Amino acid sequence: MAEERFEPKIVAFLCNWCSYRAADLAGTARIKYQPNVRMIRVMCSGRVDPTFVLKALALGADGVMIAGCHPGECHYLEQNYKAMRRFSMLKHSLRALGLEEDRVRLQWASAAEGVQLAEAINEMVDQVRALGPLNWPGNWSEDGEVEAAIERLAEEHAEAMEVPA
Amino acid sequence: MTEKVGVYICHCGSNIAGVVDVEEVAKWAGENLEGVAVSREYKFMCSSLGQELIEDDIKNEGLTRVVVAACSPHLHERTFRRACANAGLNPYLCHMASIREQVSWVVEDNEVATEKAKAMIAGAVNRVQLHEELEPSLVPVNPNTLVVGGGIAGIQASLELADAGYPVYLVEREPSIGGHMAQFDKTFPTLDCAACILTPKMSDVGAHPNINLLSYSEVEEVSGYVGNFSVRIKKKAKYVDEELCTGCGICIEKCPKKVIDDVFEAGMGYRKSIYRPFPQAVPNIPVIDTVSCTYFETGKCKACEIFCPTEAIDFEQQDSYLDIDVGNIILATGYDLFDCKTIPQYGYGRLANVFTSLEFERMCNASGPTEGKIVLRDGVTEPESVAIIHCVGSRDENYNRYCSAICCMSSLKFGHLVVEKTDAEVFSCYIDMRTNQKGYEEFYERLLEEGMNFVRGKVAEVTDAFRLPGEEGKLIVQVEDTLLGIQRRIPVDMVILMAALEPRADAREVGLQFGIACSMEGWFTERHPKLDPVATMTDGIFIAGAAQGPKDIPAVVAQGAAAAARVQGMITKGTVEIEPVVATITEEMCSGCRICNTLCPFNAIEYLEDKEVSYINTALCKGCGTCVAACPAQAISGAHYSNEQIFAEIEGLLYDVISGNGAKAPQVEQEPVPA
Amino acid sequence: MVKPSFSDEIANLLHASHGNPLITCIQCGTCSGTCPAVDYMDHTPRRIIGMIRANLKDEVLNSNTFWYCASCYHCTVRCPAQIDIAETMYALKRYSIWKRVHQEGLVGPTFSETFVKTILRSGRSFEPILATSYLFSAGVRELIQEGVTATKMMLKGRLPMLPPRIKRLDNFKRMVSRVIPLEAE
Amino acid sequence: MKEYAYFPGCSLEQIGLSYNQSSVETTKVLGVELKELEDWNCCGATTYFHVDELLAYTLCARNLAMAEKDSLDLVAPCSACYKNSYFTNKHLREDPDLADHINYALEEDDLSYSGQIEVKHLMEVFYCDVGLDEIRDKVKKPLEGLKVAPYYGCQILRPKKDDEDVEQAEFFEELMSAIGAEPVPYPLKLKCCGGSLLISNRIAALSMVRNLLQNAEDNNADVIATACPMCQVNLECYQPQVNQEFGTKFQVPVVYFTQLMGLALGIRGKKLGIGKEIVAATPLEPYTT
Repeated sequence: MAEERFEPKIVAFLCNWCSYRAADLAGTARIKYQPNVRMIRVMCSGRVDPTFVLKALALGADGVMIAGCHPGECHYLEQNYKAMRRFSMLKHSLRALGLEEDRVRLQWASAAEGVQLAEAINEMVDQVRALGPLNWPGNWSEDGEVEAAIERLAEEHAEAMEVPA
Repeated sequence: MTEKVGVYICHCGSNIAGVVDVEEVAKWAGENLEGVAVSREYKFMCSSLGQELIEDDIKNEGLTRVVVAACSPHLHERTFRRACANAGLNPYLCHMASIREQVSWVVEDNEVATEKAKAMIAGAVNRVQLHEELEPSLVPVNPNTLVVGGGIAGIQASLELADAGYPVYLVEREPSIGGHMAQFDKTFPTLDCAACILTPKMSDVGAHPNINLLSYSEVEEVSGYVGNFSVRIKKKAKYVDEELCTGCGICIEKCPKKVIDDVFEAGMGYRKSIYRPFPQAVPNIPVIDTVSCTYFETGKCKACEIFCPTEAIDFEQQDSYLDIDVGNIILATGYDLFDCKTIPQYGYGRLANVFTSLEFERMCNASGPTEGKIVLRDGVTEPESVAIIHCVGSRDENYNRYCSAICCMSSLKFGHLVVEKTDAEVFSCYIDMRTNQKGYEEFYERLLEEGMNFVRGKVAEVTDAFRLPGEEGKLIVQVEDTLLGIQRRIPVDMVILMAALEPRADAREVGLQFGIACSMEGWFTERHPKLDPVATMTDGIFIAGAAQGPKDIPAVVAQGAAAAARVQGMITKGTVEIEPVVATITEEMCSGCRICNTLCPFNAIEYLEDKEVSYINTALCKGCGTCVAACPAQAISGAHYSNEQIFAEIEGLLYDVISGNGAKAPQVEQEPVPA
Repeated sequence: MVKPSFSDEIANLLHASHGNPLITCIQCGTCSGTCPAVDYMDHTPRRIIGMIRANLKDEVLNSNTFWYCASCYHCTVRCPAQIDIAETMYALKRYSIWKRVHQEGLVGPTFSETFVKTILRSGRSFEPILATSYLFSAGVRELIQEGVTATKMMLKGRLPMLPPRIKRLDNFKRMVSRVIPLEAE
Repeated sequence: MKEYAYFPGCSLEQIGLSYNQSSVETTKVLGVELKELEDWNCCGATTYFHVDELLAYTLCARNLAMAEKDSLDLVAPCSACYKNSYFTNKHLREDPDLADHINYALEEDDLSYSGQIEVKHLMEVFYCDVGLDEIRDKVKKPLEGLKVAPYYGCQILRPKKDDEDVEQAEFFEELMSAIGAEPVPYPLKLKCCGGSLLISNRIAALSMVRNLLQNAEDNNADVIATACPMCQVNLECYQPQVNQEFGTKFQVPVVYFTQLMGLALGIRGKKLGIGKEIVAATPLEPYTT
C-alpha cells in the first residue's frame, strides 16, 4: 500500500471585499483546488494581527495564508499596504524562529480572481506539503515555550509595527 | 460555555448534499461540538420553511446562537440575520459557514469535503458563542446633496434630485458645465446634435431654484460621514461680478488678446483672455484667464472693464470659500483623453494631418474652429481619403489594458460624417468591432452600406516615408489586414486617432479626499460591479459616469439618474443605519501612544488631548480593523471581529489537529524537544 | 502526463522572454503590420502564432516565416499583448534545427549551423568561411555579385585572409562542452 | 579618465576595421580609455540564438566575466554584440539557475560572473558618460553644412530596456548637432536594414537596404551615419548589388558616427579609416584636410 500522503492544514485569512469574494467566485465557477485550506473572513487584510498567524501555527496549522485586495485597490484605501508591511516583519520573525518562508504567504486576489486564488492555494499547499508537517505544538516543549515566544514576538511587533508619520 | 447553539446545514438541493454527507455532518455536530443544542439539515435553508425552522427553534428550544452552514454569507447572511431578528434574537448572534462556495463546489472527494465542512462548522460554532449583541446606530440624513462634476452625468443627477424637490450644490471646475458632451457635434447612433439635446438640460440646471451652481469651483476639503458631510468649496476668482454681469459678451468682443484654446477647442481654435468656453455656456458669465490677460501681465489694457456696461469686471476679486453641509455626495468627475503623443509611431504632433478624436469632434462641430468643415491642418484642403485608427492607447498592455468602450461607435459616427460632408474614402482599422447596444449594430450596417472600408488589424504605424507609387505626399497607414493575412500600406490624407479614455489625472487624490478607492487603472471603484454599480464602499458617496469606467452617453445618463435615485432613497428615509462593525478604544487601557491615529484612512481616530487617550468616532469608522491589529496595548477592540472571536474560530477550524482525532490529521513522529 | 501542446513546447523554449505567452495574443496584427520582411514570408507572424495555437505543427515548421525574421525586435516592442514575438521566432528556429524539419531550399538552417561550428572551432566568426554555406544554394548571378562585393572589400583591406582565433581556445572548447556535447572533429 | 572594457566584436576586426580605428581614436581625444578585453570571443551574433540559447548566453557570459575581473563596465560598438551582452547580463542577474549553470561552464576557463558590471553601447558612452557639452567643447572643426542621416538600426534600441523611446529616439541627432553637422529628418531611421537576412533571404535584405537608401536620398542626406558594423556593411557594400537588382543608381556614402566625430575633433581622416569605403565618402572631403 502506498504511503499516505501528508495533507497539510493551512489557515487562510481572507479580506471581506476582494479575496473572500474571489473564493466565492472560485466556488461559483466550480474551480477545484486542494481542500487543505480553511478560511476565515476578516474585514480587511489590515486586520490580520501577526498573533493570529502565530496562534494558528501554534495550534497545529502547517501554514498560513493572508489574502487581500491588490495594492491600490483596497476597499479601505490603503490598509493592505499595512498588511504588506506587517507581513514582511512577520516573515522576519518567523525566520528567527527557524520557520521556513513558504509556510506563510501573502496573496493578492481581487474579487474577479477566483482562478488566481485557487492557483495560489494549490501552489502553497504543494509547497507546504513538500516542507512536511510543522508540528509546532509537538516540537516545542509543553511548558508554554511556544506561548512565551509568541508573546515575545507579539510585543516586538507591536513596537516595530507602525512608525507614526 | 452556557450558550445554546443551533446548527443548520443546508443541502442547497444537491449543490451541497451531492458532495458533503450532510446527515453525517449534522449528526456529528450535534454529538461532538460543545454548546450545540440543536443540529439539523434541511433541503433549502434560505426558503421560508427553512427560516421558520430556525425561528421555531429559537422560540421553542431557547437557542441563544445560530450557525448556518450553507452558501457564502455574501448571499444570505442578511436572510438568516433577519430570521433570527424575527424570533427575537439579536441578528449579530448568527454566523454562517460557507460550505458551498468553499467546500462542495471546490472539493472533488466527497469524504474530504465532508471533513472540511466539519472543520468549518466547528470554527463557526466556536466563534459564534463569543458573539455579542450589536445594534446599528441611527443618524439623520441632511437633505442637501453635493454633485461634483458638471458633465452630462452630473447634470442628470442634479436635475433628478432638484426636480424631486431636494437642494443640490453642483460644483464644476471649468467656467461652464457641459463637460465633454458639449464639445461633440453628433451623438451615435441616432446622430442627434449633441448641443441640441444637452443645452436645454444645461439651462434647466442654470435656472433651477433647487440647484446652486458653483462653476469655476473646486472641492477643497471634505469631512464628516454619511448623512452629515461638511464640505469646503473654493470658488476661483472669475474677476467678473456674477451679480452684476448680464452675460452680454461685450467684454469678450473687446478683449484684444487671443490665445489658443487647449481645453474646449482641443487646441484647434482660439479664445480671448476673458472668455466663456462656448456660446451656450451655463452660467454665461465669462472669466478672466490671468495667465494670458494683458492687464495681469503688464498692468495695462482693462479693455473689458472700460466697455462693460454694468461695471461687472473686478480685477481685485479673490478666491473665496464656501462651507456647506450635505447628506450625500455624487462624484461625476468624468475622464481624460489619452495623450496620443505617447505612441510616437502614430505620428501625432509630428505629422500635421494626424488628428485626435477630440480634435475631429471639434472640426465637425458647426460652431467649432472650422465651422464644421472637414479639412486638413492647413484649414482649407478637403481630404480625399481618411483613415480612422481604433484602440489608440486602449487594449494595449503598454498603455491601457481596458477597452475604452465608445471608440468603435465614435469611429462609425466619424465615418458617417466624413461620407456626408466630403467625397473622401474612409478606412476604419479596427481590432474588433464592438457595437453591442440598442441600435448600434444597425448603425454599423449603415456604414457598411455607405461604403466605409473596414480593415481588421491594429495599425502598426503611420508614416510619411513614401515608397510605392501613389504614396508621395500622403500619410501611409501600415497595417496587417488580418482577414487577408497581408500587410497593407494605405495612403491617406488624414488620420484620426481614436484616443483611449483615461481616469482623470487627479482621480487618486480626489478618491482619497472623498475616502473612496480607485481601481488599479484609476477608475473609481463601485461597491459591487454588478449589483451596486453607483454606490461606493464609503456610505453616502456615490459615483456616476465615466469616472467609474469608460462608457457612452446613455450609460452615463442612466448612472447619473441611478445615483440620484440612491440619494433620494437616503433622504426620504431620513435616517441611516450605521453598521455596528466598528472599532472602539477602552480608555483605561489606552496608553496614548497614538500609533493608531495615523493608521486610519478615514480619520476616525482622534487624540483627546485632555484625557491623553485616543478616541474612535464610530460614525466615521468603517470597521477595517487595522487599528485593532496594531494597538500595542490591545486597547482597541473590533466589534464582531474581536481577537477572541477570531482565535476561537482558528481553534475550531483546527479541531482535528488539536485533538488528534481528525481523519486526515498528519501522523508525525514526536521529535525530541529542543534544549 | 498529458503531452504538451505545440504551443506549450514553443513557450517552454523561450527562456529569454519571460514575457507573456502566446495564449494572450489577440490576433490584432500589429506584429505583421510592423514586420519589414513580411512580404517575403509565406505566413505573417500573427498567423504563425494563430497556427501554433491551433497545433498546426507541420505547417508551422514548414513555413519560412521564422527563418525570414530579421531579429529587428520591432514587433516585440509594439505588441499590445507584450508577447516577445522575435524571441518566439528564435524558439521556432531552434525547434526546427533540433527536429531537423524545415522547408526545403532555405539557407538559414545550414547557415546557422555553419556559423556555430565556426565559432566553436575558433572562438570568433570569420566571414569567408560563412559564405561557403551560402555557395551551395545561391544562384550563379548572386554568386558573381557576392564575389564582386567580396573582392572590393578585400582590396580595401576589409576582409582578412586568415581566420582569427582566440588564445585560450582549449579552455573555451571545454567550456562549451559543459553546455552542449561537442561533436568529435 | 573613464575606463571601460572594450569588446570590439568580430566584425570590427575585419569588415568594420575603420569603426574600430575611429572608436579608439575619438575616445582617446575625449579622455576615455578603452581597454580591449584580452581574449574576447564572439558574442554569438543573431545566428547563435537560433541554435542554442544556453550556449549563446555562455559565450556572452565569458566576455562579461573577463570584464568583471577587471571591474570595468563592458562597452560594445556593435549593436548586436551590445544587445546580446546586455540581455545576457540581465538574464544572469535575474535568474540564479541560469547563472549557476553558466558559471559551471565558465569554470573551465577559470572565470565566473556575478552580475557586477554594466553593459553599454559605445554611443551611450559618448552621449551619457562623456556628454554633449564636453563633446561640444572639444570640437575643433565643426562639420558645418554636412547633412547627415542618422541611422539607428535595430538592436541599439530594441528590445526595449527601460523607459527609453524606441520609436522616435533623438540622441543620435543630438550627437550629430553637437559636432556641428546637420541631422536631416530620416523617417526610416529605426527601420531594420535586413543585415541578418543577407544570407538567408538576400532579396528581402536588399529591398530593405533600398528603402533606407531611398529615404535618405529623398531627405537630401550627404551621408548616412551608423552605429553598427553590420548596418554599415549592409547599407554601403551592398549598394552596387541593390543598384543592379532594382535598377537604381544609389551612391550614398555610409560612415560610422565615430568617423564623423573624429573629423570634428580634428583627427586626420586616415587615422579614422576614411578611405576604406566602397562608396567614396566625397562629401567628407572638405572636412578631412
